[in-house]
Amino acid sequence: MMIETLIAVTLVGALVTFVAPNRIAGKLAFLISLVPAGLSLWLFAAFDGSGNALLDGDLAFESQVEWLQFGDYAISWFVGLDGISLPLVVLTTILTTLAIVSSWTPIDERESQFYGLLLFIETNLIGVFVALDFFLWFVFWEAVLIPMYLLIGVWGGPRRKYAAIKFFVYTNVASLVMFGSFVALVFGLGDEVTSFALPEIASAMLAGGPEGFLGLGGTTLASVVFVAMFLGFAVKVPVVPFHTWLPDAHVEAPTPASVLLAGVLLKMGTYALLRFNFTMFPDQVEAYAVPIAAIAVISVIYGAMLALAQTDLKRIVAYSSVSSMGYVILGLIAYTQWGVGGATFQMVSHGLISGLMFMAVGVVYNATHTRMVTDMSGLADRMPVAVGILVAGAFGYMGLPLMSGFFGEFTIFFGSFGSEQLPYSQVFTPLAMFGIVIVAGYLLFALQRTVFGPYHLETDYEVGHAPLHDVAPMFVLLGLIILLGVAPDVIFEMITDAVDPIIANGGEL
Amino acid sequence: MAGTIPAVPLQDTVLLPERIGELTGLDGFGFAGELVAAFIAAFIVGNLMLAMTGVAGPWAKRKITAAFTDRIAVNRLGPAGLLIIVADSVRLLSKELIIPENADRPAYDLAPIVVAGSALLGFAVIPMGSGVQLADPEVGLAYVFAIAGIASIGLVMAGYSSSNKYSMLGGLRAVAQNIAYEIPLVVTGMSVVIFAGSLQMSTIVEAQAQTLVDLGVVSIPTWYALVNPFAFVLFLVANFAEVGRNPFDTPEAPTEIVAGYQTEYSSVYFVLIYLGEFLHIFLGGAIIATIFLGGPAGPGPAEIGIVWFIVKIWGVFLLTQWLRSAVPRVRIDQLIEIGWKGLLVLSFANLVLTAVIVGVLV
Amino acid sequence: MALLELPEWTALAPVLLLVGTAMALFLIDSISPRSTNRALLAGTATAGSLASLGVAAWFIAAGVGATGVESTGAIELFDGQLVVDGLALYFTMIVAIVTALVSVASYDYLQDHTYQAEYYSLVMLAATGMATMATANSLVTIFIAMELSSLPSYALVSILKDNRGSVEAGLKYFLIGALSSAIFVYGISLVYGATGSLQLDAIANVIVGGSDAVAGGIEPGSGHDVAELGGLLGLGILMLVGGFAFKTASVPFHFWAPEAYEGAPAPISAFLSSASKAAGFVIAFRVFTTAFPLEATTEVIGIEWTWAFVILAIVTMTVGNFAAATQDNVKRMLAYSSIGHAGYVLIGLAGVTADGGEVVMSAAMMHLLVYGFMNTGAFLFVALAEHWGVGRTFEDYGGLANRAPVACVALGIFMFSLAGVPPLGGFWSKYFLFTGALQVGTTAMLVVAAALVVNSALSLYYYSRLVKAVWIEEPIVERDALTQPTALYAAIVVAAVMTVVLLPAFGPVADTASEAAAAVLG
Amino acid sequence: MSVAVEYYVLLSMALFSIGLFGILTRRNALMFLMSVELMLNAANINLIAFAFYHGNLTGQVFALFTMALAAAEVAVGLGIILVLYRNFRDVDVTVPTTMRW
Amino acid sequence: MNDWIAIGMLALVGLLIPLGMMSVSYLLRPSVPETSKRATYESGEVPTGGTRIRFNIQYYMVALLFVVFDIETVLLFPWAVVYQDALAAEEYGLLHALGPMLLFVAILLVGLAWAWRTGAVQWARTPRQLESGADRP
Repeated sequence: MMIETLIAVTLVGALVTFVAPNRIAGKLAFLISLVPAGLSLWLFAAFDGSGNALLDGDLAFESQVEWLQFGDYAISWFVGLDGISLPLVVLTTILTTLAIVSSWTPIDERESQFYGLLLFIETNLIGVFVALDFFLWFVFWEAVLIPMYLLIGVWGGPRRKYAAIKFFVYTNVASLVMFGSFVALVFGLGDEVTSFALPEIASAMLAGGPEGFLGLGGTTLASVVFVAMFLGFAVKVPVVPFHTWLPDAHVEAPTPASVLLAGVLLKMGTYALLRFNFTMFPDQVEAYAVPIAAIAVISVIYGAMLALAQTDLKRIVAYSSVSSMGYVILGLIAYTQWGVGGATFQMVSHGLISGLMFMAVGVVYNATHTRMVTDMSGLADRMPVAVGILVAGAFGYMGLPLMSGFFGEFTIFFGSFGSEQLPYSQVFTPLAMFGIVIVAGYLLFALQRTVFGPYHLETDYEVGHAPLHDVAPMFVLLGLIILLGVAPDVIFEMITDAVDPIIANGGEL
Repeated sequence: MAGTIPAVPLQDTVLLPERIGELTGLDGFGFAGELVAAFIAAFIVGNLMLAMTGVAGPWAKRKITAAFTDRIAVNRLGPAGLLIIVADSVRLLSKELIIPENADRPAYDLAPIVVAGSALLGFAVIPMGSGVQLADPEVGLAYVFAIAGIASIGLVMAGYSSSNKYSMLGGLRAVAQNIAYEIPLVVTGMSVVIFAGSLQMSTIVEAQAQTLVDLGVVSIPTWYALVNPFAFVLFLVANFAEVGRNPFDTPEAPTEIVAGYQTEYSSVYFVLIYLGEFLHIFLGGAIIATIFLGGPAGPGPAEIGIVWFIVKIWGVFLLTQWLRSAVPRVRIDQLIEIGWKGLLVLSFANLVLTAVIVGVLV
Repeated sequence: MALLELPEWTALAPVLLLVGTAMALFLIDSISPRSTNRALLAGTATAGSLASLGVAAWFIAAGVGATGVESTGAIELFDGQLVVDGLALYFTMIVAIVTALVSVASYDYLQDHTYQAEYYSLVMLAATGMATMATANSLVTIFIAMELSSLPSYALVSILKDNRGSVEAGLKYFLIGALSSAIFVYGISLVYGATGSLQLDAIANVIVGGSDAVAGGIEPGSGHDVAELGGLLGLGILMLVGGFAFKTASVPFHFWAPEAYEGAPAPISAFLSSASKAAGFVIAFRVFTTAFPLEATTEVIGIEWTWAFVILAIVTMTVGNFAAATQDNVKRMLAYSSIGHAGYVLIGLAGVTADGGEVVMSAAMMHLLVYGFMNTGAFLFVALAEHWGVGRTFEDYGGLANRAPVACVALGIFMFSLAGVPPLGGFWSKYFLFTGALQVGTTAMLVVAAALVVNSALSLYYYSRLVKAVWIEEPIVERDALTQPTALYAAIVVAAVMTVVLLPAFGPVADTASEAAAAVLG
Repeated sequence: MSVAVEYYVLLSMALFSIGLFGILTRRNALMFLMSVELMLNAANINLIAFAFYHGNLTGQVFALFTMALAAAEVAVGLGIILVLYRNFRDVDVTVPTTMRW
Repeated sequence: MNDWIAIGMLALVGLLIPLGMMSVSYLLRPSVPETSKRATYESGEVPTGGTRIRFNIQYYMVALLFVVFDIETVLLFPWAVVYQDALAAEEYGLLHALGPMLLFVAILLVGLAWAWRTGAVQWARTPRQLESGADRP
């Protein structure tokens, strides 16, 4: 019942916050969000599962309740945690709490609605990571969109309406494609599958795959569904060329929304890729390895190049996310223990680092009211603490050792370079590694322009230290980044434990 | 729903057209013969009724009114002034027809025909005794009510087409009055149907032939006027309103709207409307006689049924003339409210009571 | 079971309660004419519809009309003119729900209006007609019930006598309604001519007999054989489809819908677009499944009648959605969207096959229930906006969320549910329609399913536009704090909560709908 | 002597078509109403003819109901036309265009 | 012999008699056209205005009421015809034969009562009613 409690607390909290007075909404939401954060940490401590949730693993905190029966298929409330989902749940709860704190300064209208929506997003994000029934999962998956749409649309920047609609339409169309193809797959599996529980579907897929549906043969159907689902998730991740919604959404979104968007929402895509495409379709993964790897590498390079061309700090961070997610895809398609495990680790790590970056940019923006690299320089003089953290985050991005980014990227490259599953892996990996150089280039370039040098900023007020409640969340994040960088085994052990069964089905252990 | 409605047994009475067919040998000529026989029969019945109205209109009405006011009235032409009928008809037919400007011509010309023709048509199903009955369809009573309703269309046509405000008001009043009293009339008629169990006129008449009380000297028949006097009175009142006679003659109330819908009619058109009204009174009388007064039944041999029938019709006619002289006219608002609030409720009460009584007793 | 000891006619209790309420309202109005005791009037109407809802739900729970071991089986009344079974009770429930919501909401909407008692009694009479449509089992009762629901609706649409829009809407609704009912009756007369019967089961028997004759090559001897009159029957069926299309606001008789919904008082728009539509569908379901068994009818008339619905479904949903996407007026957008939804539900009939189709039909039934909440709620929000007097277009609705966040959350729920976004009730029913269509598996149904997906995606555009307006856009005029009419708010919130609650509670709904659909198809 | 049922159907179809034609061409609301009545009565002719043909009374009884409902429809329709006239000073159905068609 | 042939013939007679009288009159009557003769009669005054006068709304009200009531009575006729047979039949009791009709009439009467109370059948209002009520047609 722990997972249900977690979800219920956030949901009720969201409702309470929504109707609370604006004045106290921020503090109230913070207090409420402490409960799931603490609970998830407790879950982390008490985790006793092993193996992969979809592949006969031993689930932690599992619960399954009959929901409804439609035609031949049963749908149930089915939740549980394994080594892949638990770190992401913890990431979600902590990041939400920090995001709430970091919105105290910038959000100054319709507060109760804002914090209510934040908590509601948390509810659904947790749901996405714990759900083990396809329908339940899809419900949470889609429910994330609506509050995010409103967060961008109501509290965003000047072009917020365009950004919100674009975000909504892109991701929703992608969901429809994915959803339709998956349902077709389940029908194609024939009479053996009598529910939408993911473990049942996964085992049916691995046992023999679909029989065929709507005139498509079994293998063809599997391929079509694999591609369709990959495309559906690719938009969410996002990979080039489906990334165009991301910079708009990030730039226009208010800082806390960006934190959640980059920190957790993008992980939904890679998490789903791992859960569905890479768990259920080992044959197709093999067949489509080269194009997927190519897309990954292109995302890395192209994302980095785009970032290089930007002058807006937030846009730079946004494009660098595209680049980072390319690494994750590369790690997944390598299909080795190091590759997939590293990719999963990188999801958490990137969640923390990009969250940190967005917060830092937000703090700078709060003080300067501009994000243009060209508008400012020498900020280190005026707000040393905030800028220091910004620099630290940037180094995390670049993969500095002893920070979590290093371990994530290193394991991904290690896994992919040695992959025998992936043809031309020795070509793809160095190409992707070249991306790191570019990242270092644009980050250092931007920092040099803004942070160092003589102070220059045209304002009619004095820029001073950032308030404590703006800086404190960044310290927490920085601490976590360093913790994971120093002791990656805190989560990497449970990740590999959950990843191994996947690799055993098709890759090389 | 299907099949549970019992079929009404067909009567074996011989209808007038058939009898004529037999007498003249026309029944040997197939369909054409039937047509001719029917036409002859219809002609006879039509002219019989016309003759009656001819007598009633110019002569009897004046005589009766005069008697009520202690005068003598027409007495110069013929015995008791009876030839006034001929004189009047010649006079009216040879008058100039003045058609008001702006009149809606087709409607203006049609109205008198509709008024006169529809009243005549109602007599088709009335069993007048002595074998004088044109037709005896199973839906006789419904047919009569339906035909009687057509006249009001004629009245409103006349009122509307004359392009005269009085006429317009008269026509409207006629319609308002007709529709106000139509429902009580029909609902009261329905209480008779409950007794008789049929809409066929001959069956209704037959059903009234049984003996209600045998007093030794005379046996009182089950005329529905005696069985259900309440319904009889209701029907009489509603009927007066239907035919637009006192105290319900508001459509042509001369003190208010000149002559109502017939203000602008002259010459033969006026004659037709006038005739139509009288025919209508007689049709009402005929209906009352048939469904409440035993139709052509009466003492003596069945062959003189038609005499009794005509006597009964004239009885009703006399009643109307008596009311004309004795009762003041009601106002239009009183008229409508009496109809909707009084008679309608009473007629429904009558219907329910009749149904309950029949249900309990039978 | 105690229930079984009640006399059979008590199975009609939900309908009788509705008609009783209407009569009670008439009596109240007769006792004190022109009463503006809104609490009493709205209370009576709400209590009546809730009682009806309660009894219907109780009957379903107790198994009245169901086909289980413990249950009574379909209860036929008056020689099969009426039948109380799962389908009937299910749809009675939908009608009662919508009626209750509308009655509650009207409490505030009718402030300062004349004709309050008439309004409520007309609503109840129309609801009676709709509930009777659900139980009708003969073309006679179907037609009468249809008229009983239509006639008060005409009056209700134009009840704002001094409002030109309302009158115009009433006129157009009436004109097309009269036309379609004439066509419907003519269709009935042709079906009667071909089969000699008006009771649905009897029609089916005749048609099956006729198809046996065709199949066996038997020379039709009596001259009454339906096989000879296939053309007549086919034409009749086509005309019946016309009648249903009117009632359900489907193409080609959909023209009235945008006009009537836009001009009518918003609660009435809600009532018509939800309850009336559901009632139209229940007779379509019943007539086509009971009276025209697919296989036999195809033998006789030479073409499967499902084709008519395949075409109608695709055209209706496409027309509705494309037209909705181009609207500037919120109410009109909702009106067109309701046409689009009629198209979705039509899939339920298009998917009937010779040996089944209950899956897709039950999905259509579920959609109607969810639709009863979400669409009613959406129109009630419009009623709220009219109550505030904020105008009619999307721009006018701009920034309402600043002033009325709760109502706007509810609106968001309705819109996303209508669009079929997953967390909400509307998603389930649309999904079930989709999978149901896929499971039928014919090419035609694949096209229908594809059309469903495309149209859903399109519909998201214009639904989210309204959400965008109230939440994101700036208000075009500064407005003061908005009033919060209790009853309207209550109705909207209840509808919103139900739209969400249906998500976890979909199990019993799905069971009831599947059982009812299986019963009429089996 | 009886007339074959086909002729009744032909008659009713003709009547129906006349009604339909009237609806499509007339702009006067009252004319529209009359045309609808024609169509309904066409159906009644059918019903009664077929009742005779099939030898059961169902059709006839239904025709009664149809008449009743047609009357009720007219009653409501006239009411609407009346308020229409009050608001628009006309009974032409193409005059009211407050809303787009 | 079909009843309706005779009735049709009577209709023919009913048409021929007026037409005959009209033609006789046509032959007999003089024609002296004069403009003022054709003026409509308004008690000797010069006619003013047209005849499309607006008359009392109550005419509409009772007409609408009539349409409904009259047709409902038509529905009662079949019942009245079979009532005695239904009473006599084994399977229907008094309640079954009488009950539906009572219910039907009761509903009609509720309608009538409503029309009565709301003034649909009230031709004119007393001054007191005019004072108290809004203009309810």
